[in-house]
Amino acid sequence: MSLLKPFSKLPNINTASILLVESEEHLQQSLADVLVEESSITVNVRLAKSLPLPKENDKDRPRIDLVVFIINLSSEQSFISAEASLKYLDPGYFLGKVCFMVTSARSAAVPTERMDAVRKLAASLHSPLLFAEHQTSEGVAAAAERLLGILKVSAGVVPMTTALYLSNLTRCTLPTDIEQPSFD
Amino acid sequence: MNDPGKCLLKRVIRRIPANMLKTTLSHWGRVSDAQLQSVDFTTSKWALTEKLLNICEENELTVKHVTELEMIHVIDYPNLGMWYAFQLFDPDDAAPSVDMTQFKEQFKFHLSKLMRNVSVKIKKHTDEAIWIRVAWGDGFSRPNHMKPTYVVHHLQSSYVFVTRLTSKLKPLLSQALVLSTRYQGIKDANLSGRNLAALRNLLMRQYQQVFSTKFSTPLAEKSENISNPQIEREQAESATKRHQMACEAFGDGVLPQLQSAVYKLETKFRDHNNKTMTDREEPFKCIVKFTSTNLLESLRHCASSGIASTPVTPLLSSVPVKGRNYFVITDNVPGSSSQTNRPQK
Amino acid sequence: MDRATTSAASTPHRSALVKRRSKSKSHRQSYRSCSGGAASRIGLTPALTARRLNTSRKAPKSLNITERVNAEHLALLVKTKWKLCYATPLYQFRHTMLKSYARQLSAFIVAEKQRGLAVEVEGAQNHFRASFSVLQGLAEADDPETILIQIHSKPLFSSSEEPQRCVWSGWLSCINGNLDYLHSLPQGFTCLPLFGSSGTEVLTTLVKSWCQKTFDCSFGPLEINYTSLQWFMALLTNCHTESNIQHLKMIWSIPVEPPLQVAFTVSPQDAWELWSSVRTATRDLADPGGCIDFEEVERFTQGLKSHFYRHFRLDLSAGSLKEVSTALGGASINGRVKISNSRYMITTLALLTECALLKMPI
Amino acid sequence: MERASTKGVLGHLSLLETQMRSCRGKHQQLNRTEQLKAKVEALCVQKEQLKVELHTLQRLQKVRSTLDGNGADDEMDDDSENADILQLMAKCARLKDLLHAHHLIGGYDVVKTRQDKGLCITLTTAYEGIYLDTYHLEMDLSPKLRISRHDIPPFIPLNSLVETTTQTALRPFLDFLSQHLNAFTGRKQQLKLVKEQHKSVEVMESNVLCSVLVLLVRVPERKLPVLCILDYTDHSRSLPTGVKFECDDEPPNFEQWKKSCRILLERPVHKALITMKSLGCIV
Repeated sequence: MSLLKPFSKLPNINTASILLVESEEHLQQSLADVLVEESSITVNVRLAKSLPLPKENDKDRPRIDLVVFIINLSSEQSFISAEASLKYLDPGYFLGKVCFMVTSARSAAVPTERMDAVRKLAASLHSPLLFAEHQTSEGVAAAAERLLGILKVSAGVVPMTTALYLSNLTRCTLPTDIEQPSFD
Repeated sequence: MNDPGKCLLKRVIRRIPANMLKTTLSHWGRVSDAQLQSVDFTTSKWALTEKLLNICEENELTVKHVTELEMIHVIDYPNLGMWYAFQLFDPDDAAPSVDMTQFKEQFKFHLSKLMRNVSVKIKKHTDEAIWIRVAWGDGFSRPNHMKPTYVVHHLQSSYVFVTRLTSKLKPLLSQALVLSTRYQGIKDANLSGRNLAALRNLLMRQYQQVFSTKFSTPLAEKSENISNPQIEREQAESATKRHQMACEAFGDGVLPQLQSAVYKLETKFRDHNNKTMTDREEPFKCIVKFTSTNLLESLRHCASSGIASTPVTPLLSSVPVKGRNYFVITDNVPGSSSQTNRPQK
Repeated sequence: MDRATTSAASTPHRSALVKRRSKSKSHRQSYRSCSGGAASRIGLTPALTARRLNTSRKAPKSLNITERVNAEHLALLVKTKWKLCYATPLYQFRHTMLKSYARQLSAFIVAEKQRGLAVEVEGAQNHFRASFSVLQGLAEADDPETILIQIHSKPLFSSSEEPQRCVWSGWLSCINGNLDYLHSLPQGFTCLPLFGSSGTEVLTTLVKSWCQKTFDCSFGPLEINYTSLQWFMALLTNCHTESNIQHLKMIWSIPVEPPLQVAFTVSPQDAWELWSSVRTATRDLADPGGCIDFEEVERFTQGLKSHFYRHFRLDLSAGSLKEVSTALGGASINGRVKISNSRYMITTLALLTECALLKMPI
Repeated sequence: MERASTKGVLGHLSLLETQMRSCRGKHQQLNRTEQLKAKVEALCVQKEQLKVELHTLQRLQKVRSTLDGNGADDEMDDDSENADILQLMAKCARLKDLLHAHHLIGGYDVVKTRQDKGLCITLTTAYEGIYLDTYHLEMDLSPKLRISRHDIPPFIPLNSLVETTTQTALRPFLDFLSQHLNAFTGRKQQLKLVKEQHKSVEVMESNVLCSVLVLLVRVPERKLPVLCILDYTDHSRSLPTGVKFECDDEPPNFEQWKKSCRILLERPVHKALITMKSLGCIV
C-alpha cells in the first residue's frame, strides 16, 4: 500500500507544496489558482480526487508539506471518501501537516450529525478544521489565505515555529457535552 | 368565415410571436402584399387579430386556409407539448418505393374510411419530413380544429412522431399509418420528450457520437486547462479516461435534449448485509425517473465526474444506444437488460 | 445569562423535577471545570449547544384525534400544504386575549393597506378580517394550546351579503416540545416554536411583522434537513400496516451540470417489508408502537440506496435528498409539509416541533 | 477594492487583507537556467529512444524481406529466440499495412477497443474522389459477434444486412455495408450537385434514403414541363434502376426520350443532365 510519506524526499529551496484532496474536484481548482499567485515562496499545488495517489508520478512529485481534505457537507459521499483516504497517509503527517476544510457548513439542509462527525474526526486527529465559503471569489481568497498561513509553517519557512506547535494551537476541539444524550 | 375558423385564427395569431407574424403571414400567401402593408404590426395583438379577421373575411378564407397558417407556425415552433415516437416494423417489399403522392392518397383514404368526418392536411417540409395535421370529429360533429393531432414522418424511415393524440384515437391513426406506409405493424418506441428535433436526431443518430478510431481526434478537453506549471492534477489520466468513457456512452458536444427517462424496476432485492430481503422471492417493485433540462448531458457529467461509475451501466447507456427513455427492467433476462426489447437492436 | 439562577424560580409544584435536574447540573459543572477545554473560554453554554435531534423516538401510534379536534380545523390542516417557519418564544401572549389580537391584526393589515403596501389577493380586496382561534386537542402534556390565525376578505366590488372568503391561514403550535426547554423559559414567555402558513407571501410577512411587534418574537425559515427527512420516511413507512401509504417517493438532486433530479418511488408493500427487515431483531414487529432508533432509519435509507446503486451504478449519497412523500403526507427540504392523514398528525407535528426547537437561539 | 456592504469588524478585516495582498503581488522571475537544463536532459532521453526504435525497425525490415521473398533465412538463426518475436512483429506490420491499404481505398479501418474485447470499425464514404461522411460500428467479440453501438442512420437496413451475411464472415458483411453506405452517400451527393448546378431543373420530390427522385425538366419546344421520375430500387448502387417520363400531352419525339432514359440510367444524374442539355433534349 503506497503510503504518502512526509519526509521521504528533500525539499527544494524556498518552495512549499500542498496536496488538495476533494472528491467533487470543484473548490480545489479555484483554490489552486489563488495559491500559485503567492510570490513570497513558490507554491506547488497537487490536486487529487482521493488517495492513494497513482505510483507512476511518485518520482516527479515534490515533498508534500501539507495535505488538505476538502469536505463539502452537502454531500454524504464527500465525507465518506475523505475518511477513506486517510489510511493512505503516513502517520507522520498527523503531526500538524494535515488539515480539514469544510464547505457549505451554513446551509440549513446539512444535518448537524454530519457536522459533528467531521468535527469528531478532526479532533481525533488533532488537526485544524477550517470553514470555507466556496461560491464567491472573496470566500476562496480568504480560504487560500488561511491555507497559505498553515502551509508556510508546515514547510518550515516561518522561523521560530513548527507545524506541530501550530497544530496544537489550531487543532479542532469538541465541545465537552457533545457526547451527552440529546434531549430526553 | 365560420366560427371555428375565427377562433382558430385568433388562437394562431395569439401564439405566433409578434416579430414572426409578418414573415409567417407572407409565407402563408393567402394575404396579398398590399393587405400586409396595410397592417400595422406594432399594435397590440388584440387589434392585430381584429384587422386580420377583416382581411380574411375580404379574401373569403375558410377554416381550411387557417389550418395551413397554423401548420406553418407549428412547423417552425414544434415544441408545443409532449412528442411520442412510434416505430413501424416489418416493411413489405413495396415499402421502399412509397412516394409522397401515394402516401398522401392512401393515408387520407384509409383514415376517412375508419372515421367519417375527419379533416386531414399533409405538407412536405424542406427537410424531407412529412407533416400531417388531423382534426378529429366524432360520429356526428364536424372536425374539431381546436384540438388537432400532429404527425411527423420521414418516408422510408421507420419512425413516426405524434403529439396530442388521445388514446381513443390512437388505433385509428396507427391503422391508417400502417396501411399507407405498407408496413406490417406499428408499436410504441418508448421514446417521448418535449423537443421534436431532439427525438429525431437521437433516432436518426444525427448527433456527435464518440468512437475510438485510428486517428482519434482529441476530445474537447474539459473546461480547465492547466496553464500554470505549478498546478499538477495527480489523477489527470484517470479523469481523462472517465471523460472518454462518458463521451463514448452518451456522445460528445451538444446532445439531443431529452427531458426525462423512466425505469420500472421489478428485480429481486440483493444486499449482502440484509439477508431477509435478499431471500425474499417477490421482486422489489419501484419506479425511477431521471429529469433534467438536458438529460443526456447530465448523465454524461455524472459519469465524467465520477458520481456514476464508469464504464457506464447498460441501463443508462441504452438511452442513447437504443433511442429509448422508458424501460421495464426485470430479472428474467440475464444482466437485467430491458424485458420488452425491440427486434431491431 | 447563566441558566442555573433563573431555573430555580420556576413554578413550585414541579419541585421534584427541579431537584433531579440540579444534581446532574452540579456534576456537569465539575466535569467542565477540570477539562478546561477551549469550549468554556468561548463561553458556550454546554447544556443547550449539544441539543441534537433525538436519536430514538416512539413509533407513531395511530391516534384517532378526529373527536378531539374540531372537524373543520382538521379538514383545513389535512388538505393544505403548509410552509414552515420557526418562531422564538412569544412574550406576554395570553390565550385569553385572542379577540383583541384579532382586532389588532385586522387593523394592522388595513393600516398597511392604506400605506400603499400592495396587499391585493387575486384582485383588489378592501375589507380584511383576521380571526384567532384555539386549535383544541393537538397539544400534549405541558404544551401550550395551538393557535389558528385566519384572514378573511371580500373582493372589492362584491355585493355586501356575499360571504367573506378565507384568503390566508396559519397556525402556531408546540406538540410535545422538550420539557427541559419549556420549563427553562422565564415567566411570561409562551413557546410556540412551529409556525405554518398557507396563503400569499405578502400576508404571511404582514402577520409575521405584526407578531414580532406585538410579542417581541422573531421568525425564520425552517428547513427540514436530511436527518429529519429520513425520520419522516421511516415514520411514514412504519404506518403502512395501519393505513396504506400507497407509495414512498423520494426526490434526490445530483450536483451535476445541468442539475439532475432523481425521483425514486417504491411500492408500499416492498417499502414496508424493507423497513421491517432492517428493524433490529430485538423489536417484536407485532407491536408497531415500539421505539425506533436512528440506526434502523439509516439502514433503511442505506438499503434503498444500495438497491439504486446496484442498477444504475450511481451513488445517491453524492447528491442530497430534497423531498419525501407518501399518501399519508410528505415533507420537503425548503420547509413545505403536507399531512394528508389525520391519524399521524401528532407524530409529524412532534417531529417538526423538535426541528423548530433546534433553531431556538440560546 | 471598496465594498460598502460589509459592515462590522470581520468585513473590515477582510478588506485590509485584500489590500495587503494586492500590493505585494509582483511576479518573481523563475530561474531561467534550471529550465534549460531540464530541457536538454529530456532531449537526450528522446534521442536514446529513437536510436533503439530505428535499430529494431531495420531488423524488422530484414525479417519482412526474408518473409515476403521467403528467401533463405539461415542468417537469422544466430539469435533464434528473438527470431520468432521478429517473425511475429513482421506479420503484425504486414497486417497493419493491409489495414492501412483498406483505409486508403476508402474501405474501412478496424481498431481494437475496450481491452481487446471490442472492435470499432470506421467506414469512410467518398464520391468522385471527395471524402464525405464516415460511419462507425462498434462490435462486441465476446460471447458472439454482436453490434453494440453504431451511428448508421436507421433507413439503412442494418439488421437485414446482418442477417443476410453469415454471422462469422465479417469481411463480406463490411464490404456489403460499405457498398450500401457509399451508394447512399453517392445518391445524396448527386442530389446536392443537381440542386447546385442545375437551377433550371426543379427537384419536386426525394426522400431521406434518396431512393426516389422526381425532377421537373423543360422541353425546348414551347418550354413544355415534363416530370422525370428516377427510381433507385437497388440501394447498393448510386445509379437509378428505372427512369420514367410523364408529360401532360404526348411527348414530341419518342426517339429523344429513349436516348435521355439511357443517359440517365448509365451516368450519375447531375452529369446526365449536362449531356441532355448539350444534346438539346431539355433546356
